[in-house]
This record gives sequence, structure tokens and C-alpha cells, in this order.
Amino acid sequence: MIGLDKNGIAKRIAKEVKDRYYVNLGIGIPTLVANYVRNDISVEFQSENGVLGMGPFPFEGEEDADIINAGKQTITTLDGASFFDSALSFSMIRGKHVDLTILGAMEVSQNGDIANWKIPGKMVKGMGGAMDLVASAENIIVAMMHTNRAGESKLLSKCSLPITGVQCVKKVVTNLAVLDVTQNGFTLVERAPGVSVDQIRQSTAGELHIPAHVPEMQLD
Amino acid sequence: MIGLDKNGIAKRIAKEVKDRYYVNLGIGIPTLVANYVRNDISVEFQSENGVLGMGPFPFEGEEDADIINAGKQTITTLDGASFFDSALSFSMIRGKHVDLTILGAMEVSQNGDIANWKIPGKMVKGMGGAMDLVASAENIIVAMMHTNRAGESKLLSKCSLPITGVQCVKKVVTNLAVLDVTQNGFTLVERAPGVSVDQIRQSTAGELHIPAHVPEMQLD
Amino acid sequence: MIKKTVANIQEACEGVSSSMTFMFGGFGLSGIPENAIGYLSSLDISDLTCISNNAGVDDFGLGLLLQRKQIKKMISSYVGENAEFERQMLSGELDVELIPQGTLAERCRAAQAGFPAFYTPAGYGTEVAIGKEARDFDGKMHILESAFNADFGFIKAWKGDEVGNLIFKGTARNFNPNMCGAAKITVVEVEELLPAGSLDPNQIHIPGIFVQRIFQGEKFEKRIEQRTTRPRS
Amino acid sequence: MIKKTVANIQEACEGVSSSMTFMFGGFGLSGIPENAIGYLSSLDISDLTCISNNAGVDDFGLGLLLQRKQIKKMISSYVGENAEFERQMLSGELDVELIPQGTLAERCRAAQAGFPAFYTPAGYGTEVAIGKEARDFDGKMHILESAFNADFGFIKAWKGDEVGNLIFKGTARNFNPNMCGAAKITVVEVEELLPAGSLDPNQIHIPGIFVQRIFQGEKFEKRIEQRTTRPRS
Repeated sequence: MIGLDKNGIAKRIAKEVKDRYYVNLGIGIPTLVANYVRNDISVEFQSENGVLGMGPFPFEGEEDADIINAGKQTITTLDGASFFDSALSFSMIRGKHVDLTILGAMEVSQNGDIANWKIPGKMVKGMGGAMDLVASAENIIVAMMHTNRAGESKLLSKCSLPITGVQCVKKVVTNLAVLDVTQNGFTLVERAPGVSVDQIRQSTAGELHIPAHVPEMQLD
Repeated sequence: MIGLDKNGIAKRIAKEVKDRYYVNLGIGIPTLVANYVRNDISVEFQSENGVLGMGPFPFEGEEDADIINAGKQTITTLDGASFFDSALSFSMIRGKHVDLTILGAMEVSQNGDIANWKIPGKMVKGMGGAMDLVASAENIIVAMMHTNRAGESKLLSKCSLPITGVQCVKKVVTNLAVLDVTQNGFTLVERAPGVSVDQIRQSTAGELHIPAHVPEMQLD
Repeated sequence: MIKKTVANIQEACEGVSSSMTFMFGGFGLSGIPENAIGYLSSLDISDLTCISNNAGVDDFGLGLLLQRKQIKKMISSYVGENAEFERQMLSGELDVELIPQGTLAERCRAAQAGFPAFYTPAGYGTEVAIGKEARDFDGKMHILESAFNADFGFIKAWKGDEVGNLIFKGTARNFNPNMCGAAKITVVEVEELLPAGSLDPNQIHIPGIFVQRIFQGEKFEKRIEQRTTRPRS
Repeated sequence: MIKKTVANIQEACEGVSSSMTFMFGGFGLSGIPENAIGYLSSLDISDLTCISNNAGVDDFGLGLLLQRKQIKKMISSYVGENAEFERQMLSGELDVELIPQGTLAERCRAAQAGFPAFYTPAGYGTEVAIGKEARDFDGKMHILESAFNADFGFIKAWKGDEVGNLIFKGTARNFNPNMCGAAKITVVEVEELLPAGSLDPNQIHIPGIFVQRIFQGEKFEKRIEQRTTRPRS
């Protein structure tokens, strides 16, 4: 595998988390983002199962079955946290009170469509809260590998899988690159360390706009 | 004035309150109903400003500005009471969780329309929760005087004032009579003590069905 | 943690101006944002649209803004108990939109929760339904009502912490929680402002995410509108 | 006061039968009505439609009803972590309707609150929107979703009193409050059942009016699905 590993992707995305943001993190790579957010800014993590102000995992022996995140992992809460029901949780999401949503994807298309809930006939886990999140969030970043296990691009001109939402993704961070979704399709913004523009071009099936200068990601 | 006074009307309506009923009482005569409900049955009073399990007025010196009923009167609560926000309060009402609604009216028509919120050009206090209540409650009793101050009937073939709800009133209790609203218009069910069927007929402008036998109200 | 505390009422109300739409919590005089109302009545702003279940009394609550003719339009469910209000309304100086109380609460909640519109049976067949879409669901008629769109929401809570978590008291709760997060900026005055971590996370009525500014109110008169008591016997 | 206490799980579930629609609170295995699920899995009822955010795991939660093939249809938002579920779904034995989690919560709340339908942006342009009315509000597309219509709602609360007032704990709250009063009969199991007057009226999550039957659960395993910890350093 070239470019970043999952933690590297999380580390790069953490730089998009700004002071005073309420952030919803999806399962998988997005969960790792919490580990890399600067500690000189104020951020609160929301989990759609009904908690705001999530903290780290509990110490062994202190797990509470009644305090979990959306990935069903045992968690803790920080000072100022709150618990609430599912309807109010999605009021936060649908009502645009959450500032940033970070989630994984199987495919993203050049117009910002996202597919991450179903592979017909093969895998049907369901959308969970993802359809509500992508339909309402104004600031959505997708965290994923640039290609699937078969080496095929996950950045497409059009999603081949059933989509989760239309024209909603604004930014994609992969093991190879940071890309914005613009009117020109994908616009290459940054390269992962050691990855060439050519490698990114070859791994991107959707329309790719490449500016004259593409800087390398700064991870620290 | 012939027939019952306000307390008499309230006393008669109290007999309609059954065991295990949640009851919403409007301002005016309906509020008095609470004083006459049998104390061998279980009843809870809901007030749409956000309290379930209302008790009597507080003792002097124990009034709390933060604990009032929908008539803005200081109240107390009983064991098992709860406070809640306005949206949840109307979830109780709209969702048909309240069993009985008792409210006052300026006019009721023979098809069950009710008018109680506005006299154009003269008095515009607003509908408060009345429109929500009459639109959703399955069991609505109107408490009012049979005629207005000018001696005109308040039981009409059609409401002359702007209505609060359509075809919703099931029963009317006045100073003169108990009437059901049926497909035949008003059906006389009971006479107030000392009131004749003729007096009721003369005071009722809407279509009035009078059965062969009209018993006198039993108030105790 | 994201702190929402502001130093005083001036900072809490920064950005208010004429012709804006304001929401005010409260039922009658219970649970109204007294400090915000007092301060707004001292400002040179007018042509306001005010969403509030009631309109206060002549010399308290929104009556203060009415006296100074700062309000162009009231959206309420019940406006009795205010003579100046009635005078302005009947003379045509004041535009009044009366809506069912449950609809008012839900239009706040819809704004908070990101629902553009909802169907309710309340008001079908009445003046309230004029110009609105009517629709049959399972044999019962409903009308389509829309979410409010307000600039500032002024809220009164009992206890709050510095991240904006709120707890209300008794029936002073009323519309206050439903209005939090329903306007672009939600301003909360509390009787007691506490450090984050002071409130039980399990017992918070409104999480701080719905609040932009919070401050400890200087003075709460908490006037009683109908003082009713029973004799000690 | 109107008491809702029933003696035991048998009385709590009186009236359940095949082909009914049930709602179950819980997120993953957190806050699920363990006692009711266990009892229902011992009954000779089948062809059930179950509304629940998740479908349990193979040997716990709704997995118990799946194992015994009592469920005809599942309405959920996420059904991973259950191999038997996947098998029944892919073989066509089990009908599955997947809906967005926020839509699921709101369809419960709509049933509780007497709203027949609402517009949400979630799912617009996806498979979820097929056959549903789509509508533009302020330049954004929404789809029309309807209230659930269920026979029984099975709820797990932390503390409850004999009139049915409920308090939930932590994220075990989830869908439970939204499902109270959303079905014809709401059955609640609590860890601690208290006399009326024991709970602060100001701190009740769900008032008893939304509850028909309440009982103290015999045993709560409260299984943890993903035990994640950090080292003590």
C-alpha cells in the first residue's frame, strides 16, 4: 500500500477540525480522528445514539453497558457532556447544529454523491445514521482508501453502488490525497507524502482537476 | 337565571370523568370540575402549559411563580406529577393520550362545530391550546351557559363566530340541560333540576331532538 | 468543551437590530427572559416580529416592548390580559398572527430539528387554515404548517452551565426548550450559572449545542399573574 | 394517580399475538427490553413485524426471536453483527426494510405525538425515497415519511414509578423515550420500580401518560457488544 495508513488519514483530517466545532465521527477511520485533534482547541464529539461530549475509552473494569458510542463501543464522557434521546440527537444533525461530519465510504462520485450502506446481494448492514447525516450536514469529509481491495478506484464519475446521499460530500481524504468536490469534479488539493500526481491520476476514475501546483500534505 | 349555576354545571360534568382518565380542563367553568370529581376514582389533570398531576391551589405564602396552570393560576402538584415542555404537552393532546377534554364555548353548532376564540372587531384573545385540543380529542365536553347575556341561544344550527374546530363536540352541559351532539343535531339527554323541556326548546336555536322521556339530572 | 458564557446582557444581545424576528420563551409571565426583554426595551430598535405564546401584561414582559411600539408583528396563541396590546391591534398599529398553541410549539421544534414543514389537524376548517395546504391522512384532515425562521431566540432557564447545558424549573419550562436552537442565535439567561461538570449529564433538558450565548441574569422578578391560594384549614 | 404497575412479565405482555407489529427500544444491545424479548421468544407467536434500530446479536436481543423464526419483517436502520439475520435476509425468509436512523426515531415520535407524516431530507435521491412523495422546501428536496403504527411498544427504562413516569440512563435512553406512547400499548420494564412521589417531577424523561404497563425486570444482563478500554497509565 502506498501513501498513508488509516491513522495517517485520520491525522490529516484532524487538521480540518476547527475551534468550537461540534463533530460527528462515523465508524472506522473517522473514529481515529479524535486521537489527533489539537488539544489547544475546543471541540465536542457527538454520537448519534445520544451523547454529546464523548471522552476516551474507559479504564478496564470501568466499562458501563449504558454508556456507548454509535459503534457500540464502551466510552466515557467529559465535563459538560449530556445524554439525550434519538429524536433529539437527529434534531442536532438535521437542524445543522453539528458543524462537521466525518464518515467512511465505499464510493464517492465527482458530483459529491456518496455510497456507503449496501452492496446488493452481498452486504446489507444498513445506513444507520449516515443518510440523515449526509442529507443535512453542510460540512462533510469522507475518510477512505483511494482504491478498493481489487485496486479499483473509489472516486468515480458516478457511484455504482446504491447511494447514501446526493451531492453532499465536500472533501475526500484518502491514503493518497486530499480532494475537494467542486463544479469541475474532484480537484486535487494535496498529495500524501511520497505520492505523485500521476499515481493519484491513475487511481482516480472520476473527473480529476489538477492545479499547476499540488503541495504535499503537512501532517504535523 | 334559571337552572344551574357554574358550580352546578361543573358538578354535573364531573360525573362524566371516569376512573383512570387523564383530563384537560379549560379556563372558566371547566376548572371548577376538578372540585367535584369523586374521590374514589383515579384521575390525573393535565395542563397544556406543561404539567401532569395537578393538585389544588397552594396555601397562602407557598405560591411559586414557576408552577402555574394554563389559566396562569398558581397551583400545586400531587405525587406522581411531571413537568414537560410545550411540544411534549401537545404530543399528549394531539397523540390522543388525554382521555377527556372539557372546555368553554361561545357557540356550539348542531353538527359539533365550536367557536370560542374570537369575536371579530371586538374581542380577540386567541385560541391558546383550544384548536389543538378540539382537533384531536376524541371525547370533548363543552361547559357553558345555554344562552348569552342578551338571552340568545348559544346552541345554533351553524356557528356565527369564527370556529375553533369542526364536528368535534360530543356533549354539551349547560345551566339548562345535558345534550349529546348526534346525527340528529342536538339530542336532549337530561334537564337541569326544575327546568322544563319547553324552556330548553325555547333556548335552543339549533335542531333539537327530544326523546319521549327526558330525565332530570342527578347531581349527587 | 465549547464555552458559551458571555459577560453580560450587552454582549448576549450583540447583533440585534430593527426589523428582526425574535422568539421569546415563556407562558404568561412564567419562564420569560426578563433580563433580555428589559434590555431590548432600552434599545433603539423597532419593527420587530415577535414569536411568543403570550404578549405579557401592560407593564411587564413583552408589554414593555409594546409600550415603546417596538413590535410590528406578534405571532402568539393567546394575547389576553394586555390592554395596550388590544388597543394597538384594534387600531391596526400592530399586526397579529394568532396560531394554535401546539402548532406554535411544533413550529419552534421544527426549526430546531430541521424539519421544513409538518401536517397537523389543529386549525383545520378554521380561519387558521386559510391559504394553507389541507390534506387527508387516514380519513382525517390536516393542514401543512412551516418551521419558524427567527434571528434571535431569548430563553430563560433555571440552571445552566458554561457549555450551555440547561435545566428548566416547573412550568417555567414551557416553550423554552423548544425554542433553543430554533433561531440563528439562541441567547439564554439563567438563575444559576455553573461550571461545566456541575450538572448530571443524564438530567439535562437541553444540551449546549442548541445554545450560542449564556449568562446569569441580574435580577428575576418572576411576577405572578394570577395568585390563587386556598385557606389553611 | 393512575397506576400502571403489573405483577409480572406475563401480565405485561397480555394480548400479544402472531402477526402483530412490535416496537423495541435500544441501540445495539444497550437499553433493550431484555425481559420482554426473553419472554416473547418463549411464546408460540410468529409472523411478527419488529421495529427496532438494530436486530440484536445471534444469541441475545432480537436475535432470540430471529433464531426461533418468529419475525416476518424487520424495520431497522442497521442490522450488522448478526449472522442468522443475514442468512434469513439473503435467503428471503426475512423481509427487511432499512430506513435512516433519524427517520426511524421521528416515525416513532410522530406516532407518539399524533403527526401522520413529516418531510425529511434524509434519503432523498436514494433507494429509500422510492415510491415516496418528494418535495422542494426552500430549494432543498425532502421526502414524506409516515408515523409508525404498532400494536405493542417494549421499552427499557432505568427508574420508573408506579404511575409510569420514567428516567433512562446514559445512552441506554436512545429510542426508548420516542417509542413511549407510539404503539397502542406501551410496556415498560425498569431496573428500579418506585412508589409515586419518589421521582423529581422536574427530572422525568417520559411522563406516565405515555405508558400503559410497567414492571420491575427480573434480571438485566446488560451485555456489552464492543468492550473497548484504555490502559491505566
